[in-house]
Order: sequence, then structure tokens, then C-alpha cells
Amino acid sequence: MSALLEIRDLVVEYASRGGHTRAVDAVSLDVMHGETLALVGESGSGKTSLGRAILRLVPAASGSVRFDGEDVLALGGDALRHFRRRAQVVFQDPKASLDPRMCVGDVVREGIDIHALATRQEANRRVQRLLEEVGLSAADAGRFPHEFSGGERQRIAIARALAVEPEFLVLDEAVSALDVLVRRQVLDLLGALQAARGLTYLFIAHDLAVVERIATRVAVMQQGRVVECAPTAALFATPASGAAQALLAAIPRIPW
Amino acid sequence: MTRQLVARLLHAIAVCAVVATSVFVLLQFAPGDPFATALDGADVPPSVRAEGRARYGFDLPPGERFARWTGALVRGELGYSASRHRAVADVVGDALPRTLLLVGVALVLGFAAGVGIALVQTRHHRRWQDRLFGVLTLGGVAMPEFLVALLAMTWLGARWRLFPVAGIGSLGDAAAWPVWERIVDLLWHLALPAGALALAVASRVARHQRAALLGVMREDYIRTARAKGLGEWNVIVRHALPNAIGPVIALLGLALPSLVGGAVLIERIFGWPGMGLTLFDALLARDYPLILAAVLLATLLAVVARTVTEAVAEFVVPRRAREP
Amino acid sequence: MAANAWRQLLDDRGARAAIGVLGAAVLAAAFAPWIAPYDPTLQPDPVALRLVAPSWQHPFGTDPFSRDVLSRVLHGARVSLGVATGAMLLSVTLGAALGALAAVVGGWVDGVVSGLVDVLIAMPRLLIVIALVATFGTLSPWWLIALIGGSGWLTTARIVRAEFRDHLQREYVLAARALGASRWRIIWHHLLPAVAPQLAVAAALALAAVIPLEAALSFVGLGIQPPLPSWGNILLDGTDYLTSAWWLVVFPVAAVSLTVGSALVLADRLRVAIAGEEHGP
Amino acid sequence: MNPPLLSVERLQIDAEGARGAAPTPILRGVSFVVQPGETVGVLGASGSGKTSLALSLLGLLPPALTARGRVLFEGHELLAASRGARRALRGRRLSIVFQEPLTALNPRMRVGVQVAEMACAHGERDARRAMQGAVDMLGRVGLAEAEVRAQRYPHELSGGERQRVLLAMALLLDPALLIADEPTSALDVTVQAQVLQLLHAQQRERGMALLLVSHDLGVIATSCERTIVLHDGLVVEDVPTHQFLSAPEHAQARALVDAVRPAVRSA
Repeated sequence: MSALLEIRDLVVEYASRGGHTRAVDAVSLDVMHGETLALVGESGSGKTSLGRAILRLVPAASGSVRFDGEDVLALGGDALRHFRRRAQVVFQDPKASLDPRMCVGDVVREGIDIHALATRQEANRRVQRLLEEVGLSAADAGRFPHEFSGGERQRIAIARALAVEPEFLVLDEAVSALDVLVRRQVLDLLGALQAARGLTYLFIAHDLAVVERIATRVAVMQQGRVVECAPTAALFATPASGAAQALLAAIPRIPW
Repeated sequence: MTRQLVARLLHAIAVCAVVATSVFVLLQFAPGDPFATALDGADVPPSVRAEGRARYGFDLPPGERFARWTGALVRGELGYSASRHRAVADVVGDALPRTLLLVGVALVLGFAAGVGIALVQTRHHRRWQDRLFGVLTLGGVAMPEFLVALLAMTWLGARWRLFPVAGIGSLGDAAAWPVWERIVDLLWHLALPAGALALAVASRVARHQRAALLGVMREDYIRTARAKGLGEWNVIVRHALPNAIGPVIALLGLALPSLVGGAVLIERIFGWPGMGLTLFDALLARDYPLILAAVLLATLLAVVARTVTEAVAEFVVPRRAREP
Repeated sequence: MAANAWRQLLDDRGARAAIGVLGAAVLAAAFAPWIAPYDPTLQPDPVALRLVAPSWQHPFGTDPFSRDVLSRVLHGARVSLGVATGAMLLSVTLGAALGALAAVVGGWVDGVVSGLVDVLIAMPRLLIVIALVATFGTLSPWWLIALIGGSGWLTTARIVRAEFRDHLQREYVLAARALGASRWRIIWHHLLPAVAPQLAVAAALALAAVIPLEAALSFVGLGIQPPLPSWGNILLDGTDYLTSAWWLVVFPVAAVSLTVGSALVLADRLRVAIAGEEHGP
Repeated sequence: MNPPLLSVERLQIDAEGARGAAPTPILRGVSFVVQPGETVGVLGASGSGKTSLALSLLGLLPPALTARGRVLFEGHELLAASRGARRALRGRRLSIVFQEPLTALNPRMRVGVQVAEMACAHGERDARRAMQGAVDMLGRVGLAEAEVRAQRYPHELSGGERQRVLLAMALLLDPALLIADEPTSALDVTVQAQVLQLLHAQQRERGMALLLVSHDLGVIATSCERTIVLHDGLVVEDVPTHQFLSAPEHAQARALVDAVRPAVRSA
């Protein structure tokens, strides 16, 4: 299996009082074609910054990111726009990540419009197909985000990301805000979509319990660094780093 | 802390420099000069006017006049007022304390009253006390200070003769009166102008303070305070007010320039011989040094007051949590 | 959800009353020539009809020149509200443009705009305007609009800049950027609709600031010049007759206060509606 | 059997409808009891009304919500009690720990003062003694260097430390019942476990009853003797926890258990 995404020595810094704070500190990671790489760490460990820097949503201070061989950090103009078609994102808070003033149809269509992927009629049909694909109905296109529950909103956000037919998705705490049952359903949906479309996922989470079922490999972050990266089963069986051990210990042991 | 102080000082100086320069430049474009208007009458021979212009440097090119004027300003000299036949510094020295008295009294009274009203409104949210003060303070902000002043002058002053309608002291040999009588007389004259101004301040403060308090009352820590079994007044005064008063103080700082503007009009209405009245007289007489000094000082007053309120706000409000 | 803010606003009794008063004022101004019982500049009998108290003939009384005060207040609305509206539109447009520019471009542009706002906001606006008008002599209403409007963009710029910066951080804007949306698309499709209610608040506040400013200028004789009536100069005519002719003060004061109060109430309720939307379900 | 410490009978909570619309029910007749010293978990998804339930017990519902029914606590009928009577109970006999420790603490007040205020609200006149009591308590809930930390502002402490401060406040006057509303949800996963352990240690030490409200089955299953499942404003399950885990009866309860079961088994 080859790497779709190669991250080398990536550094992300934020200006803060009296200098810079390193959110991501020289991280190197590969994400393979078709896999789900889970990125796990406590809040403030830099996992969200890493995800955003890969997508060029926040600037990287140094290092390199190669997507399918292309240098992402050097992209500009049309090339950047093309990259944005191929790599998409779903955020944590489905309430904040949908423009409350747009109806669902327009939200999902925005990517199609931006990249002029279809004529007006064809776009409408595509939006309807997408909504159905994520488990909503075509009639929902005319409704507004606030009329939906948290899980449904997250489905809308997934449909928006899929509208441009990406190969790679960053799922930034995409299920963390959801209730257990809904979370399970959305995870199932993500699994089905991955199988059907051959997607590659970078799955960011703060809780190891969430990723166990869906991750191929798990990378554990702590204070801006990746301290451990191993296949899921191996990491759960023999965690090497202190951070991974602490995260494992934190999973409640229910006395069945 | 020192760095912030220096930054504020630089800011104040920048504001004053900008104001001074723009006022000076604009006056250059203005038609006429003191010697066209101040020395009225057709019988003044042109040679006298020319001599006056030469004596006060009005025949120099604008650039040089500006250089001279700023140079003098830096040395603390404000020039000579042709219309008052006195040094500008003396005219200002008389007028400024009176304006400070007027604005200061209005500010202190208005702020205290405004915060008090807001506390009562918060305690009795949505009950009649809240509504009553809501209507009153709306009236207070809707009516510009000078309109309040006019109405107060019409009724309290002219009709019912409770207060004097003009001036800063009663006629007569004030110097011979005992001190306390002079103070009472001053306060009596101060009542209407300061009252009108204080009403405007109180209304603004009360409305902002009420909104800020009600916003804070929704915070989780208010719920925590209630869960302790604290009484409602305790909750409001100990927990809500300290968290809600900072923005209001800062806002008051922002509103100060308009307060100074209102004070200028009020001085004119009540004939209160402060900076505002001085400015109007100077404008009529095209007494440039005095106009410049008055505008500059009024700006300085606003800037200083704003800096002070910001510092106070910073002090009252310790660092808030900055975590995401 | 934006629609919610407007709907919530119309559900509010105070807001409806405020819109009603402002609407009535605008209608009165627009149709003043047809509503007003007399010519506002006509001086029928400066001796017999001087300072007549309110009556059926003259509901608001007459002024020292025997002119009908009701007609003058109505025509004054035309001038006062016209100048105020013009100045408000100018200041809000200017402020929105500069605030948006500062937030979106950032860097030195932001530095310049923010610095300018910081310096200018410390100046007493009324004082500066008075000084300017006094030096240039009296101005035409158009110049008044330019002067008052041009000095009032600061608040709007601050609000728009802060709102834009806030929304630029939000995930829905990030999502749009991730989709490849251009700056212009983000501004037009996402940010401007998002700040529209805030802009309405800024506009109402600007109106509430500008009406008294014009009144104050005219009141000190520096604004609208007679015989053209404005609320400020009707007051000016009345100051010499405070004890004898209360109607010269009360009616223009009421006109100014009602419109300013309505604008403030509108701004207030709109803010509540926006907040309710942000906190709501 | 002794009379229960807390007995909730047919508790209904309604949210005021917007402009004349009918009120929306949040709780539709909830009944349960808590015995002295017992640990009861209330499990529910977001929107199931569990936070409103917790707040209504203390009389802290926001004005838009109204509660009906009966809540008996140590012989007092809480919903009918006067404001003063309820206030006297709050904090002293009936305490609460909230979810978000950062926002639940006053940002402009030293944490020691905030804890001491609990004593002052219930009759302590000597400020020095109140402060000493607060520092002692902060030490007992495991805040290192309590004397120094008591002088800090909330944002100078970590999330776990802040939650300890809230706990110290709630435990200061030795209440008979502690309500913990999602006490760990806002914390990092590794800190969650510590705070839960602390909660239980304190509960055992004091023989206090604990009502633990959470959306997290893991939290409740590892620590509660009895589990109450709230769904759609009703109690759909009220059984010993082991029974709930092995044989949940209601469909919703079964779905909740199934959702976490496999993940936990392999861990």
C-alpha cells in the first residue's frame, strides 16, 4: 500500500503573548491509500492544528506535506483549488460548521458551484442523491440546518464534503459532539461511505474508545508531537508510550 | 503594565497631534481672520489691519506659522487671544476648571445613579421597577443633553424659578461672602447644567449596565452562587456586578467625547463660562489661537478621561480566563 | 436563522412601536407639503398672529414671526430626517466597507484602519463639526450630510471588523474555505448575510446619533439656515421665549426625542433578537 | 426501611412556549427515590431533560421552565417551599457540582473566597475561619498546596483542579445529598477517572448520597449502584446497575448498552 499523504517535520505555530506557541512540533506521518488513520490526544495536543495545516486552513511554519506526490504547502491558485476538491473536512460541531443562513441544499451545493462541477439541474439532482446517500431525504434540501438534530447536521456536513468527490477526508472530532447512539450511526455511515467510495480518512478524536472500531492505525499526539503510531490492535494490546497508556486507562471498565 | 501605559500615552499624543494639525490646516482654508472681523467698522484704515496682521504673524506663510505655533505649543505657550486681550493660557486657566467641575460632577453623579438604577432593574427583572426605569432611561438617552437642558431651564428655571438659568454665580460682591455661602451659590448655579448632563450619563450607564448585568446573570457561576444558598442581592452585587461593570466603564470612556460635546452646548445654554462658551465666543470672533487651544484642550480632556477610564476598567477587571 | 432574527423582531411589541414611529416620521416628512396646513415660511401677520398658543387653527401654535409651528415641524422633519438619513447611510456604508476591508485583508491595512478608528474615536465629534462649520461659514444640507456622515463611520467600522473577524474563525467559514471558496464568495455568501442584523443595529445607532447632532448644529445657528425649517432651528427660534411660548420648545423636542428613542429601541430589540438567535436552539 | 432521603414524585417540567404557543414538556412525570448514602446514576441522551431535573431539585430552573409535582427531601416539600427555606437547604443539605468547571467559577474571585463563601452564606460570621475551613477542604479534595492555590483565580488552575474546587465548595458543609451534573464531561479523558475516584472516596467517607447525572454509560456503570434511564421525559428504567447492564428491558436502554458493549469488552 502506498502513502496518499506524507507529512514530514511539520511545524505549526501560533502567535501568542511574548512569542510563538508551537501547536504542532515537527510531526512526520504517512496516511496510506484507503486506510483510516486515527489521530488521538488530549485537548491542546495539537491534533486539530495538524489536521487544519494539512488542508492549508492554517499556515504551516515549516516542514512539508505531500498529497499524492504534490507539495501541498506550495500550492496556489488553480492548483490549490484542485487540491481542495480532493481533500475535504468534517468538523466537530455540526451547529457551527453549517452556515445557519443557508438552506441545506445550498450548503451541499456550494462545492459543486465553486468548482463548476455540474449544470444547475444536474447539480440539484446530485444534491438530492448526496442527501439520500448520507441517510437524509431529497426533500430536506429546502430546510435550514437548525431544523435538524445534531446527528442529521453531521450527515449534512458529510454530504457537503462528498459533493466535490474527494479522495481524502479529515474528520476533525466529527463524532465527539454526538450522543452514543447517534455516534454509532454516523460511524457506520462513515464506514459504508469509505467502502463504497474508496475514501481515505484522517480521524481526529480525543478518546481512544471511539476509534477502536474504525481505525486501521492509531497515532497518539502529546504536546504537539506524535509519540506513538501503531496498528490499532497492537496499540490497544501493548501501548508503548505513557500517553497511550493513560488514554487506555481512561476508558471506563464497565463491570459486565 | 509600563508598556501599556507608554502605549496609551503615545496614543493620546497622537490624537492631540492629529487634532492640532487638522484644526490648524482647516483654519488656513477658512475665510477671514481676526483682523477682518474683530476690528469692526469701516473706519479702521487698512494700514492698521495690516499692522495687526504683522504683529501677530498673520502675514507669514502657513507653513512657518504652523511651525511657530507648534513650537510655542511644545513650550507650553498657547499664544495671545485678540478678542479677549489676554493670554490664551489665562483665558483657558479660568475656563477649564469650570468645565472640569461641570463634567466631573455630572460624571460621578450620573455614573453612581446609573449603576444603582441598573442594580434595581436587575434585581426586579421584568417587574414594574424594571419597566419604570426602562422607560425613564430610554427618555434620558433619547433626549439629547441640550434638549434636557432647555426643558429644565424652561420649567425649573424660568417658570418655577427654583434655580438660576444662567451664569456661575449670583450678582453681588461674592468675594465678601463667607466661603460656604459661595460654595452653596456655586452648587445652586451648577444644579441645572450638571443635572442635565448627569441625567444623560445616568441613562446611558443604566441601560448599558442593565444589559451587561443581565448578560452576566445567565452565566454558570451565577447559578453556582445561587446553589450556595446566597441571597439574590448578594449574588448580584458580589458575583454579577464585578463581572459586568468593566465593559460599562470602558464604554463610558468611549462615550466621553460625546459627553464633552454635550457639555459644550450646555455651557452655551446656561451661560456657564467654561471651555464651551469660550469656544463659541472664539469662533464668532475668529480668534484662532483661542479656537485651537479650546478644541485641543477639549480633545485632550476627552483623551485623558478615556485613558483614565480604560485604566480603571483594566484595574477593576483582572485578567479573564483566556482558555478556549 | 437570520430570518428568525427579523421575525423575532417583528414579534416584539417595543420594536413594532419603534418601527411605527419611525415610519410615521418618514411618511410625515415625505408628504409634508400635502399634510402641512400652512406654508412653513409664510408670515401672515407678524403682529396679530405672533406667538399664538396652540389652538384648532394652529395645533402647535405660532412662532415669533407668526409662522405655523406644526407646518414648520412637518417640513422640518423633511430637512432633519433627510440630512440624518443621508448622513447615516454614508457613515454606515463607509464604516462597513472599511471594517470589512480591515478584517479580511488584515496586515497593515487592518493596522491603518484600526489605528485611525482608535485616534478618531477619542475626538469629540460635535466639537469638531462645530469648529469646522464655524470656520467655513454655513454649509448647504449636502455638505452637512457629508460632514456628519463622514465623521460617524467609526462605530460601524468597529462593529463590522469585530464581527467579520469572529465569523472568519468559525467552522462554517473554514468549511467554505476548505471547499475552495474565494474571498469574495465568502464575503458575499457568508459574512455579509451574517453581519446584516448587526449592520442594521449600527444603522439604527447611527441614526440615533445623527439626528441630535443636526439638531444641535442648527440650534446653535450653524446647521440648517432659516428660513428653511429644521427641528434644531425651530428650537433656536424658541429660546428667547422660553417662559412665554413653551410650544416652541416642546414640539421640536418631542419630535427629536421620539425619533431618536425609536431608533434606540429598534437597535436594542434587534440586538436582543440577534443574541436570542445565537443562544437559542 | 427508613424513609428515603429524596423522593421525587410525578415531576413535570415544562418550557414556556413562544408567544402563546403551548408549553413544551421536558419531563413528563418522573418518579424515583434516593436512599441515604446511596449512589444513583441518571443516564440520558442530550435533550432528555436530565440537567433540568438536577436544577429543579435545587430550585435553580431558569425562569422559562416551570416544575410541577412533588419533591420531598428530608421532610421538606421543595417545590412548595418558600424561597428562604429552599435557600437555607441549598449548599448545606443539598449540593451540586456542575459540568463545566471553568464557567461555573466566578472568573474575578479567588477560588478560596468562592469556597469560603459557602460557609458565609450559611451563617459563618468570621471570615478568617471561613477561609481556613475552605483551605482545609481544598486540601482534602486533593488540591496540592491548597494554601497557595486558594489565592488563585480560576483561570490559573487546570480543568481538573477547578473541578476539585467546585467539589470542595459542594462538600464544605457536609450535605446529605450531592448532585453531580456531568461532573467529568468537560475534562480530558485521563482526568475524568481521577475526578470520579475522588467523588466516590468522598462519598464513602461521608456516607453522603450521590445523584450522578451523565450521558456517559461508562461513567455511570463503573460507579453507581442503581441506574435510572431517562428517555423522552420519562423514566424508562430504574434498576440496579448490574441488572441494567446484563438485561436492559426498555428498547432505548438496550440500545444504549449495545452501543458501548463490544468496544468495552475487548478493552
